[in-house]
Amino acid sequence: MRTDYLGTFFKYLFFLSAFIGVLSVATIGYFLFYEGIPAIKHAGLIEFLSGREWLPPALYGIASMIVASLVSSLGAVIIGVPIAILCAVFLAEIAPKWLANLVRPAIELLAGIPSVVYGFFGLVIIVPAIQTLFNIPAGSTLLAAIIVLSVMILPTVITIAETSIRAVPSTYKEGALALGASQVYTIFKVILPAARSGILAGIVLGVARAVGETMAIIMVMGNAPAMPNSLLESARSLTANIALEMSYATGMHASSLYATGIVLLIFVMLLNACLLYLNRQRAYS
Amino acid sequence: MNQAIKDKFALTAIWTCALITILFLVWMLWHILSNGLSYVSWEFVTSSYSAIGKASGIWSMIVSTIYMVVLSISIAAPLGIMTALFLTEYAKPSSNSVKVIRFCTESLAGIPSIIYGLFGMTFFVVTLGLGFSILSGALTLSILILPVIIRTTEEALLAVPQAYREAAYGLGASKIYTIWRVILPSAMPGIITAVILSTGRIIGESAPVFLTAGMVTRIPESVFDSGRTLTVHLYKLTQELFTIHEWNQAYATATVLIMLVLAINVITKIIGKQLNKANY
Amino acid sequence: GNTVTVSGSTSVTGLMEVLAETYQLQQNDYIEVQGTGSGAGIRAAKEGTSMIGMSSRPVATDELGKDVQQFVMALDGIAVAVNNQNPIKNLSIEQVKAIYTGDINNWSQVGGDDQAIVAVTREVGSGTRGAFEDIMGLTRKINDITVTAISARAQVQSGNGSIKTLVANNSAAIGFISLGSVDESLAALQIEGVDATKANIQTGDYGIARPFVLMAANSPEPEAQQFIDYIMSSEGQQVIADHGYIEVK
Amino acid sequence: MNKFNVRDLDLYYGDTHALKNINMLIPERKVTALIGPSGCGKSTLLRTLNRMNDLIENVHISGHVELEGVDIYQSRDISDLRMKVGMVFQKPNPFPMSIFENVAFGLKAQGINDKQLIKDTVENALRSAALWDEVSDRLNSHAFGLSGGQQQRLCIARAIAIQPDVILMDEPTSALDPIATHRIEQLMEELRKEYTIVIVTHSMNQAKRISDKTAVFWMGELVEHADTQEIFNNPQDRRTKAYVNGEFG
Amino acid sequence: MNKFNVRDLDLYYGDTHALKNINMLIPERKVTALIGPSGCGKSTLLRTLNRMNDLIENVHISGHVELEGVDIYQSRDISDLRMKVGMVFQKPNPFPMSIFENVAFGLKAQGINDKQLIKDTVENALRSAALWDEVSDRLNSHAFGLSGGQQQRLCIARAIAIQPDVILMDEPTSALDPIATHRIEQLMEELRKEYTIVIVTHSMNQAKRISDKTAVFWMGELVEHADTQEIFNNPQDRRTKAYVNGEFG
Ligand SMILES: Nc1ncnc2c1ncn2[C@@H]1O[C@H](COP(=O)(O)OP(=O)(O)OP(=O)(O)O)[C@@H](O)[C@H]1O
Ligand SMILES: Nc1ncnc2c1ncn2[C@@H]1O[C@H](COP(=O)(O)OP(=O)(O)OP(=O)(O)O)[C@@H](O)[C@H]1O
Ligand SMILES: [Mg+2]
Ligand SMILES: [Mg+2]
Ligand SMILES: O=P([O-])([O-])[O-]
Repeated sequence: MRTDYLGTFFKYLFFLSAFIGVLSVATIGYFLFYEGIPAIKHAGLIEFLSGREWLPPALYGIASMIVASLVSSLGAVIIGVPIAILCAVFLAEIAPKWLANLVRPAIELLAGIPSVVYGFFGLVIIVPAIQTLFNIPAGSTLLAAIIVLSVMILPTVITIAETSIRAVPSTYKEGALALGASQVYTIFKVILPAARSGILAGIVLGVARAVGETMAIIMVMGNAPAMPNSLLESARSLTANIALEMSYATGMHASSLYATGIVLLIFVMLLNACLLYLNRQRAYS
Repeated sequence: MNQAIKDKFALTAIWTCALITILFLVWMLWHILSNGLSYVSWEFVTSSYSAIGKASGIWSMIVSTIYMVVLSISIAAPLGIMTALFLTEYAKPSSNSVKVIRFCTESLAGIPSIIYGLFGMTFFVVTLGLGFSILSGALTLSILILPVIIRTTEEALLAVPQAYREAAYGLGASKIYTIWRVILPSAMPGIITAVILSTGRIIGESAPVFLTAGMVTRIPESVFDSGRTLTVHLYKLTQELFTIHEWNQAYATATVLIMLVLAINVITKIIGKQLNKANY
Repeated sequence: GNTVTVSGSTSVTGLMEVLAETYQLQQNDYIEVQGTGSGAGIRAAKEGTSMIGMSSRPVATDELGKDVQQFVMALDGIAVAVNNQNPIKNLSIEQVKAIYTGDINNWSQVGGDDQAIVAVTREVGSGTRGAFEDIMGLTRKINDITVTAISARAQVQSGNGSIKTLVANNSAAIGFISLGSVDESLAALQIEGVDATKANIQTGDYGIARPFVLMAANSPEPEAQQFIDYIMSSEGQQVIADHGYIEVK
Repeated sequence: MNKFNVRDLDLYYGDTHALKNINMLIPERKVTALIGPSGCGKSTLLRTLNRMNDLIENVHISGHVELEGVDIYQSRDISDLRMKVGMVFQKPNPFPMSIFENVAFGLKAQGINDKQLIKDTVENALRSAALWDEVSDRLNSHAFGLSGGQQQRLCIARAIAIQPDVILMDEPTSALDPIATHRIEQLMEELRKEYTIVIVTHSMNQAKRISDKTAVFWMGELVEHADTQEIFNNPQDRRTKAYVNGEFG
Repeated sequence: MNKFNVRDLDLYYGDTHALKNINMLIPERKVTALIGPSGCGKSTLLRTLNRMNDLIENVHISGHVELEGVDIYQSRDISDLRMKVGMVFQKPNPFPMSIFENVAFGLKAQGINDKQLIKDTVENALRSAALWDEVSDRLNSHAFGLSGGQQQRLCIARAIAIQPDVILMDEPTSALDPIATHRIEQLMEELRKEYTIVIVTHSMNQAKRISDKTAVFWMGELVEHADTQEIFNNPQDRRTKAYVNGEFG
């Protein structure tokens, strides 16, 4: 019976540990909302979300930042995801083994490199390049952010997509090839659809990374809190807004930054919900 | 269109994308390393930083980074591993507590790191009064890496063949004995991978670190002191990139960071190999 | 030794780190300097999270409460700087103002090349920005609340260093930074024909200047008091002068 | 007539010598069963017949496999070979798509777009696989909704749809219950009229029931290959005798 | 004497009715073979005998399983039951540790620390499992270095080491080659003298060779249970007859 006490003790210990994760989410959520709600009340939800002017302490409108965050991450997805998926296909199915074994570690290395390094690269190479290429006065633009973000999400999406492509049961592949289907046909009609949920998870992770990225963005996007009219203009993301003004802000201004955080969080949660929804649809069919 | 032509077209697209990716990434690595390597010296790595401009070494940042890694891991790893044990070995997969815990860890994984910074600054630095300190930073980061540890450990635990559990229970072993003697040892390579992955995460973060641990350039004497990690240092430098000297420092710091990540990846690989060996 | 915690203005931070290091050569206490920005410095002093707060703009007494005292440790000019390649050498206050409100957006409008102007500003809450707005009259009222009049299209950088970087590397850029951090990599403009120099600030001819303010509790920890004493001593003031700022004694 | 002519075939997985000098004629429109204890190389031989082993790394093959007199390892067009030599696997492996799409897959992979043609072929294939009656009203529902036995027949229909000459089957009933097994065996009875069938089975009873010819393997060797009757009633090889008498396996 | 008395046993996996009203006496120191087509419930029944099904979610059991007259589903101490009723699995599943540690595992799990006792027990168990001669000189090397057949005997030794009364075996030779299978069968011949053995096998030949009693299952039902001779020579049930005559399976 001695062991039984021990067993019970550990069971509860493990449960308690597991509960700390729950507690953390609750605390973070509580603080975020506790600090952020006053600003939303003060400005009015609609005004806060749709207002184009960010003039603390008088006007708190984050529409331009929502747009900047959306556009920069969407752009990164549009550029980065197709490249990443094809690259994953390359590694998992096309590349000769020696080449894949050479490229894969390089990509894994890049997945681990701090985003500040990507930002630094963007600052010294991409920003000046955009400036000369498009002949505009300042290269710190939405476009620079999009490029940095798409490069940054490549390793994440490639790694996860490759893993899920490899996880597709080989029976599918064998079945298709045994019917005389070509390799490419098999990849696009059987393997990729079967790996869909994993690839989607990779994309969502990549998007989350793009939406949540802060320092790299601050370095290349110019941070002007105005509504951008084109990709060749400076803009400020939700994350940059928090990071730039956080240390200075007091009172309602600080609260408005927490409120920005709430918006950001809801953004990411919606993204996850989309993933769940898409996956559920698949499971259902 | 003929399938053969489609195939050719698709193959070309795949090769092109792979080439673009590889070239871009190689370009980036090469740019940083070629500019940074010549400036990385023993002197640079082991000397301290000084505002008067006498020295620009990064030793104090390396020490702060190590402090941050060790402390965060020693908080998060036990919690994460025990959580994973609860989820895989104790809880019924369909039970509500599992759903809640899983939902929460997944939410934690989805929270952008700047929000951790915001939270850590309000909660640990101000509300708990820990000030800008390694401790505040480590507490914040340990929540941030908790999902990584939980998920990776969970995967490692699930990968332990069910046959081991059956064999142990079949011999009358108790649950905790089985966990301790059979399951944890088999999952160890995976758990170590989890720890190393989170180390990478800790090293790579910037905003949540300087919002909680500050950015003082001296060697911290205790966990209650503020400190500047390598990544924060690189960020600071990029904000001050001015003289050639500062550019070189930035490239050199970036180079050191890349080499650190490389070392971490190599170690992970070696452990992964060990794992395969153990399961042959 | 003890630790003295100092936080606030990034403009003061550079100077403060130098002061701290020279001070530490003499005795055992460690001075911990965090460049968080003036707003944060004021708050830290008020809430007591740091022993000493730093601000790069004048601080109103009602911002601090009665338990906190302030010292002006130095004066600093704010230089309006452009790229070395920019032919413009002088601007009037009105021109600078119009550039920052966005009313003037091409260098040809002020006698320069036909090139769009890239105006660069500090973030909201920065002491440098606050002082600059006050002195230049770059404020307006919305709903009776004073807000900035600087155009939202101006690029925002979060430190003197990054503004310097941007201006030094972009021929179309204009920015304002602490005079103490100006060097040959960029050109400080004359304002209304007056050079931005220490001497002209001391005489009052160059009007864009602000104090560096230290804040501490009325009865601070002895080690903090000792450090403040050092800064205000002739030795400390000499360090300040040596680094291009204007001593107050 | 012989469909396949296997000559001096050796196959290595890395250092494992999995097939040892196999010589074997496989007759047309007959059912040939491959039997033998676990790991003796049955599946390996089967997969050499449509070059499925090409997918595995480190496989080394020497010798000849001729299909209708042409060496399949000389010809370059694997797709063509695999369309002629269909395959059904141990576990039913329908694709994760609708029933209709599963059967139409092979046609579409060939680039056939004619809707009507596809529809007719799918129907015929499902009829030949004795599945039409059970699924005709739900062709668009997901293949995973079928029972194991239905899935296996779906896989057979899928193979038939591209009109192969040969159908290879690797223990096609080992994952099925007795009733489903019975259905598949009945189906093979039908298919033998039109197709050459090569089937791997671990059940001697099944070999007895369904095959015309039986080949017995033992550790990579073909020890005996003759009419099924002969093998079970009058085995020549000592190992065959031991095996069919149930002394092992 | 009967070791187990199974009465009115029903078992559901969720909605799947996997065992249907099983009534069965399992005699002491005899080998009882459970046979039947795939999915008929053989493994499921075997695992109810040491409550291994408890590990699976959603299992619902009703009825009684008595071990020496005591209902094992009433008693609380599962560890105790499992020490009495050892189990050997389909695939050899040694722990990833040394040969010695594998066999000592069960003892240590009981909290036995006496080094000498453990050593002796390990040696005896390895001898009983006919493995001692092959491994006595490398007890400390890793168990994964053994061949499949040796690993399976190691698993038997591991089960024997805790001195059970009953050994359950679920297709213990299905992953082994004929020679290794033969060794295990010989070993069972020895073990039957001391232990009650219940073995699941998919091979009728094996059942014939090694068992005293045979139970035939069919889709969750126990259709016949009698002396092995009887079952194969004079089956009573129509389904048994069909099965042993090879009409399916
Ligand atoms: N991919 C592979 N890599 C290395 N060895 C392999 C591979 N596939 C099979 N083998 C080995 O080749 C031999 C023959 O295997 P094969 O699968 O053909 O046997 P089999 O007769 O089909 O057995 P079973 O009845 O178990 O299916 C075995 O020793 C097996 O271990
Ligand atoms: N964990 C489980 N969850 C749900 N159903 C299960 C589970 N295990 C077995 N079953 C089902 O219960 C029935 C009996 O399975 P069992 O494994 O006992 O068969 P078996 O006679 O051992 O077959 P085999 O010869 O294939 O091992 C089968 O229909 C099977 O699909
Ligand atoms: Mg096989
Ligand atoms: Mg079974
Ligand atoms: O950082 P500031 O000195 O501008 O407050």
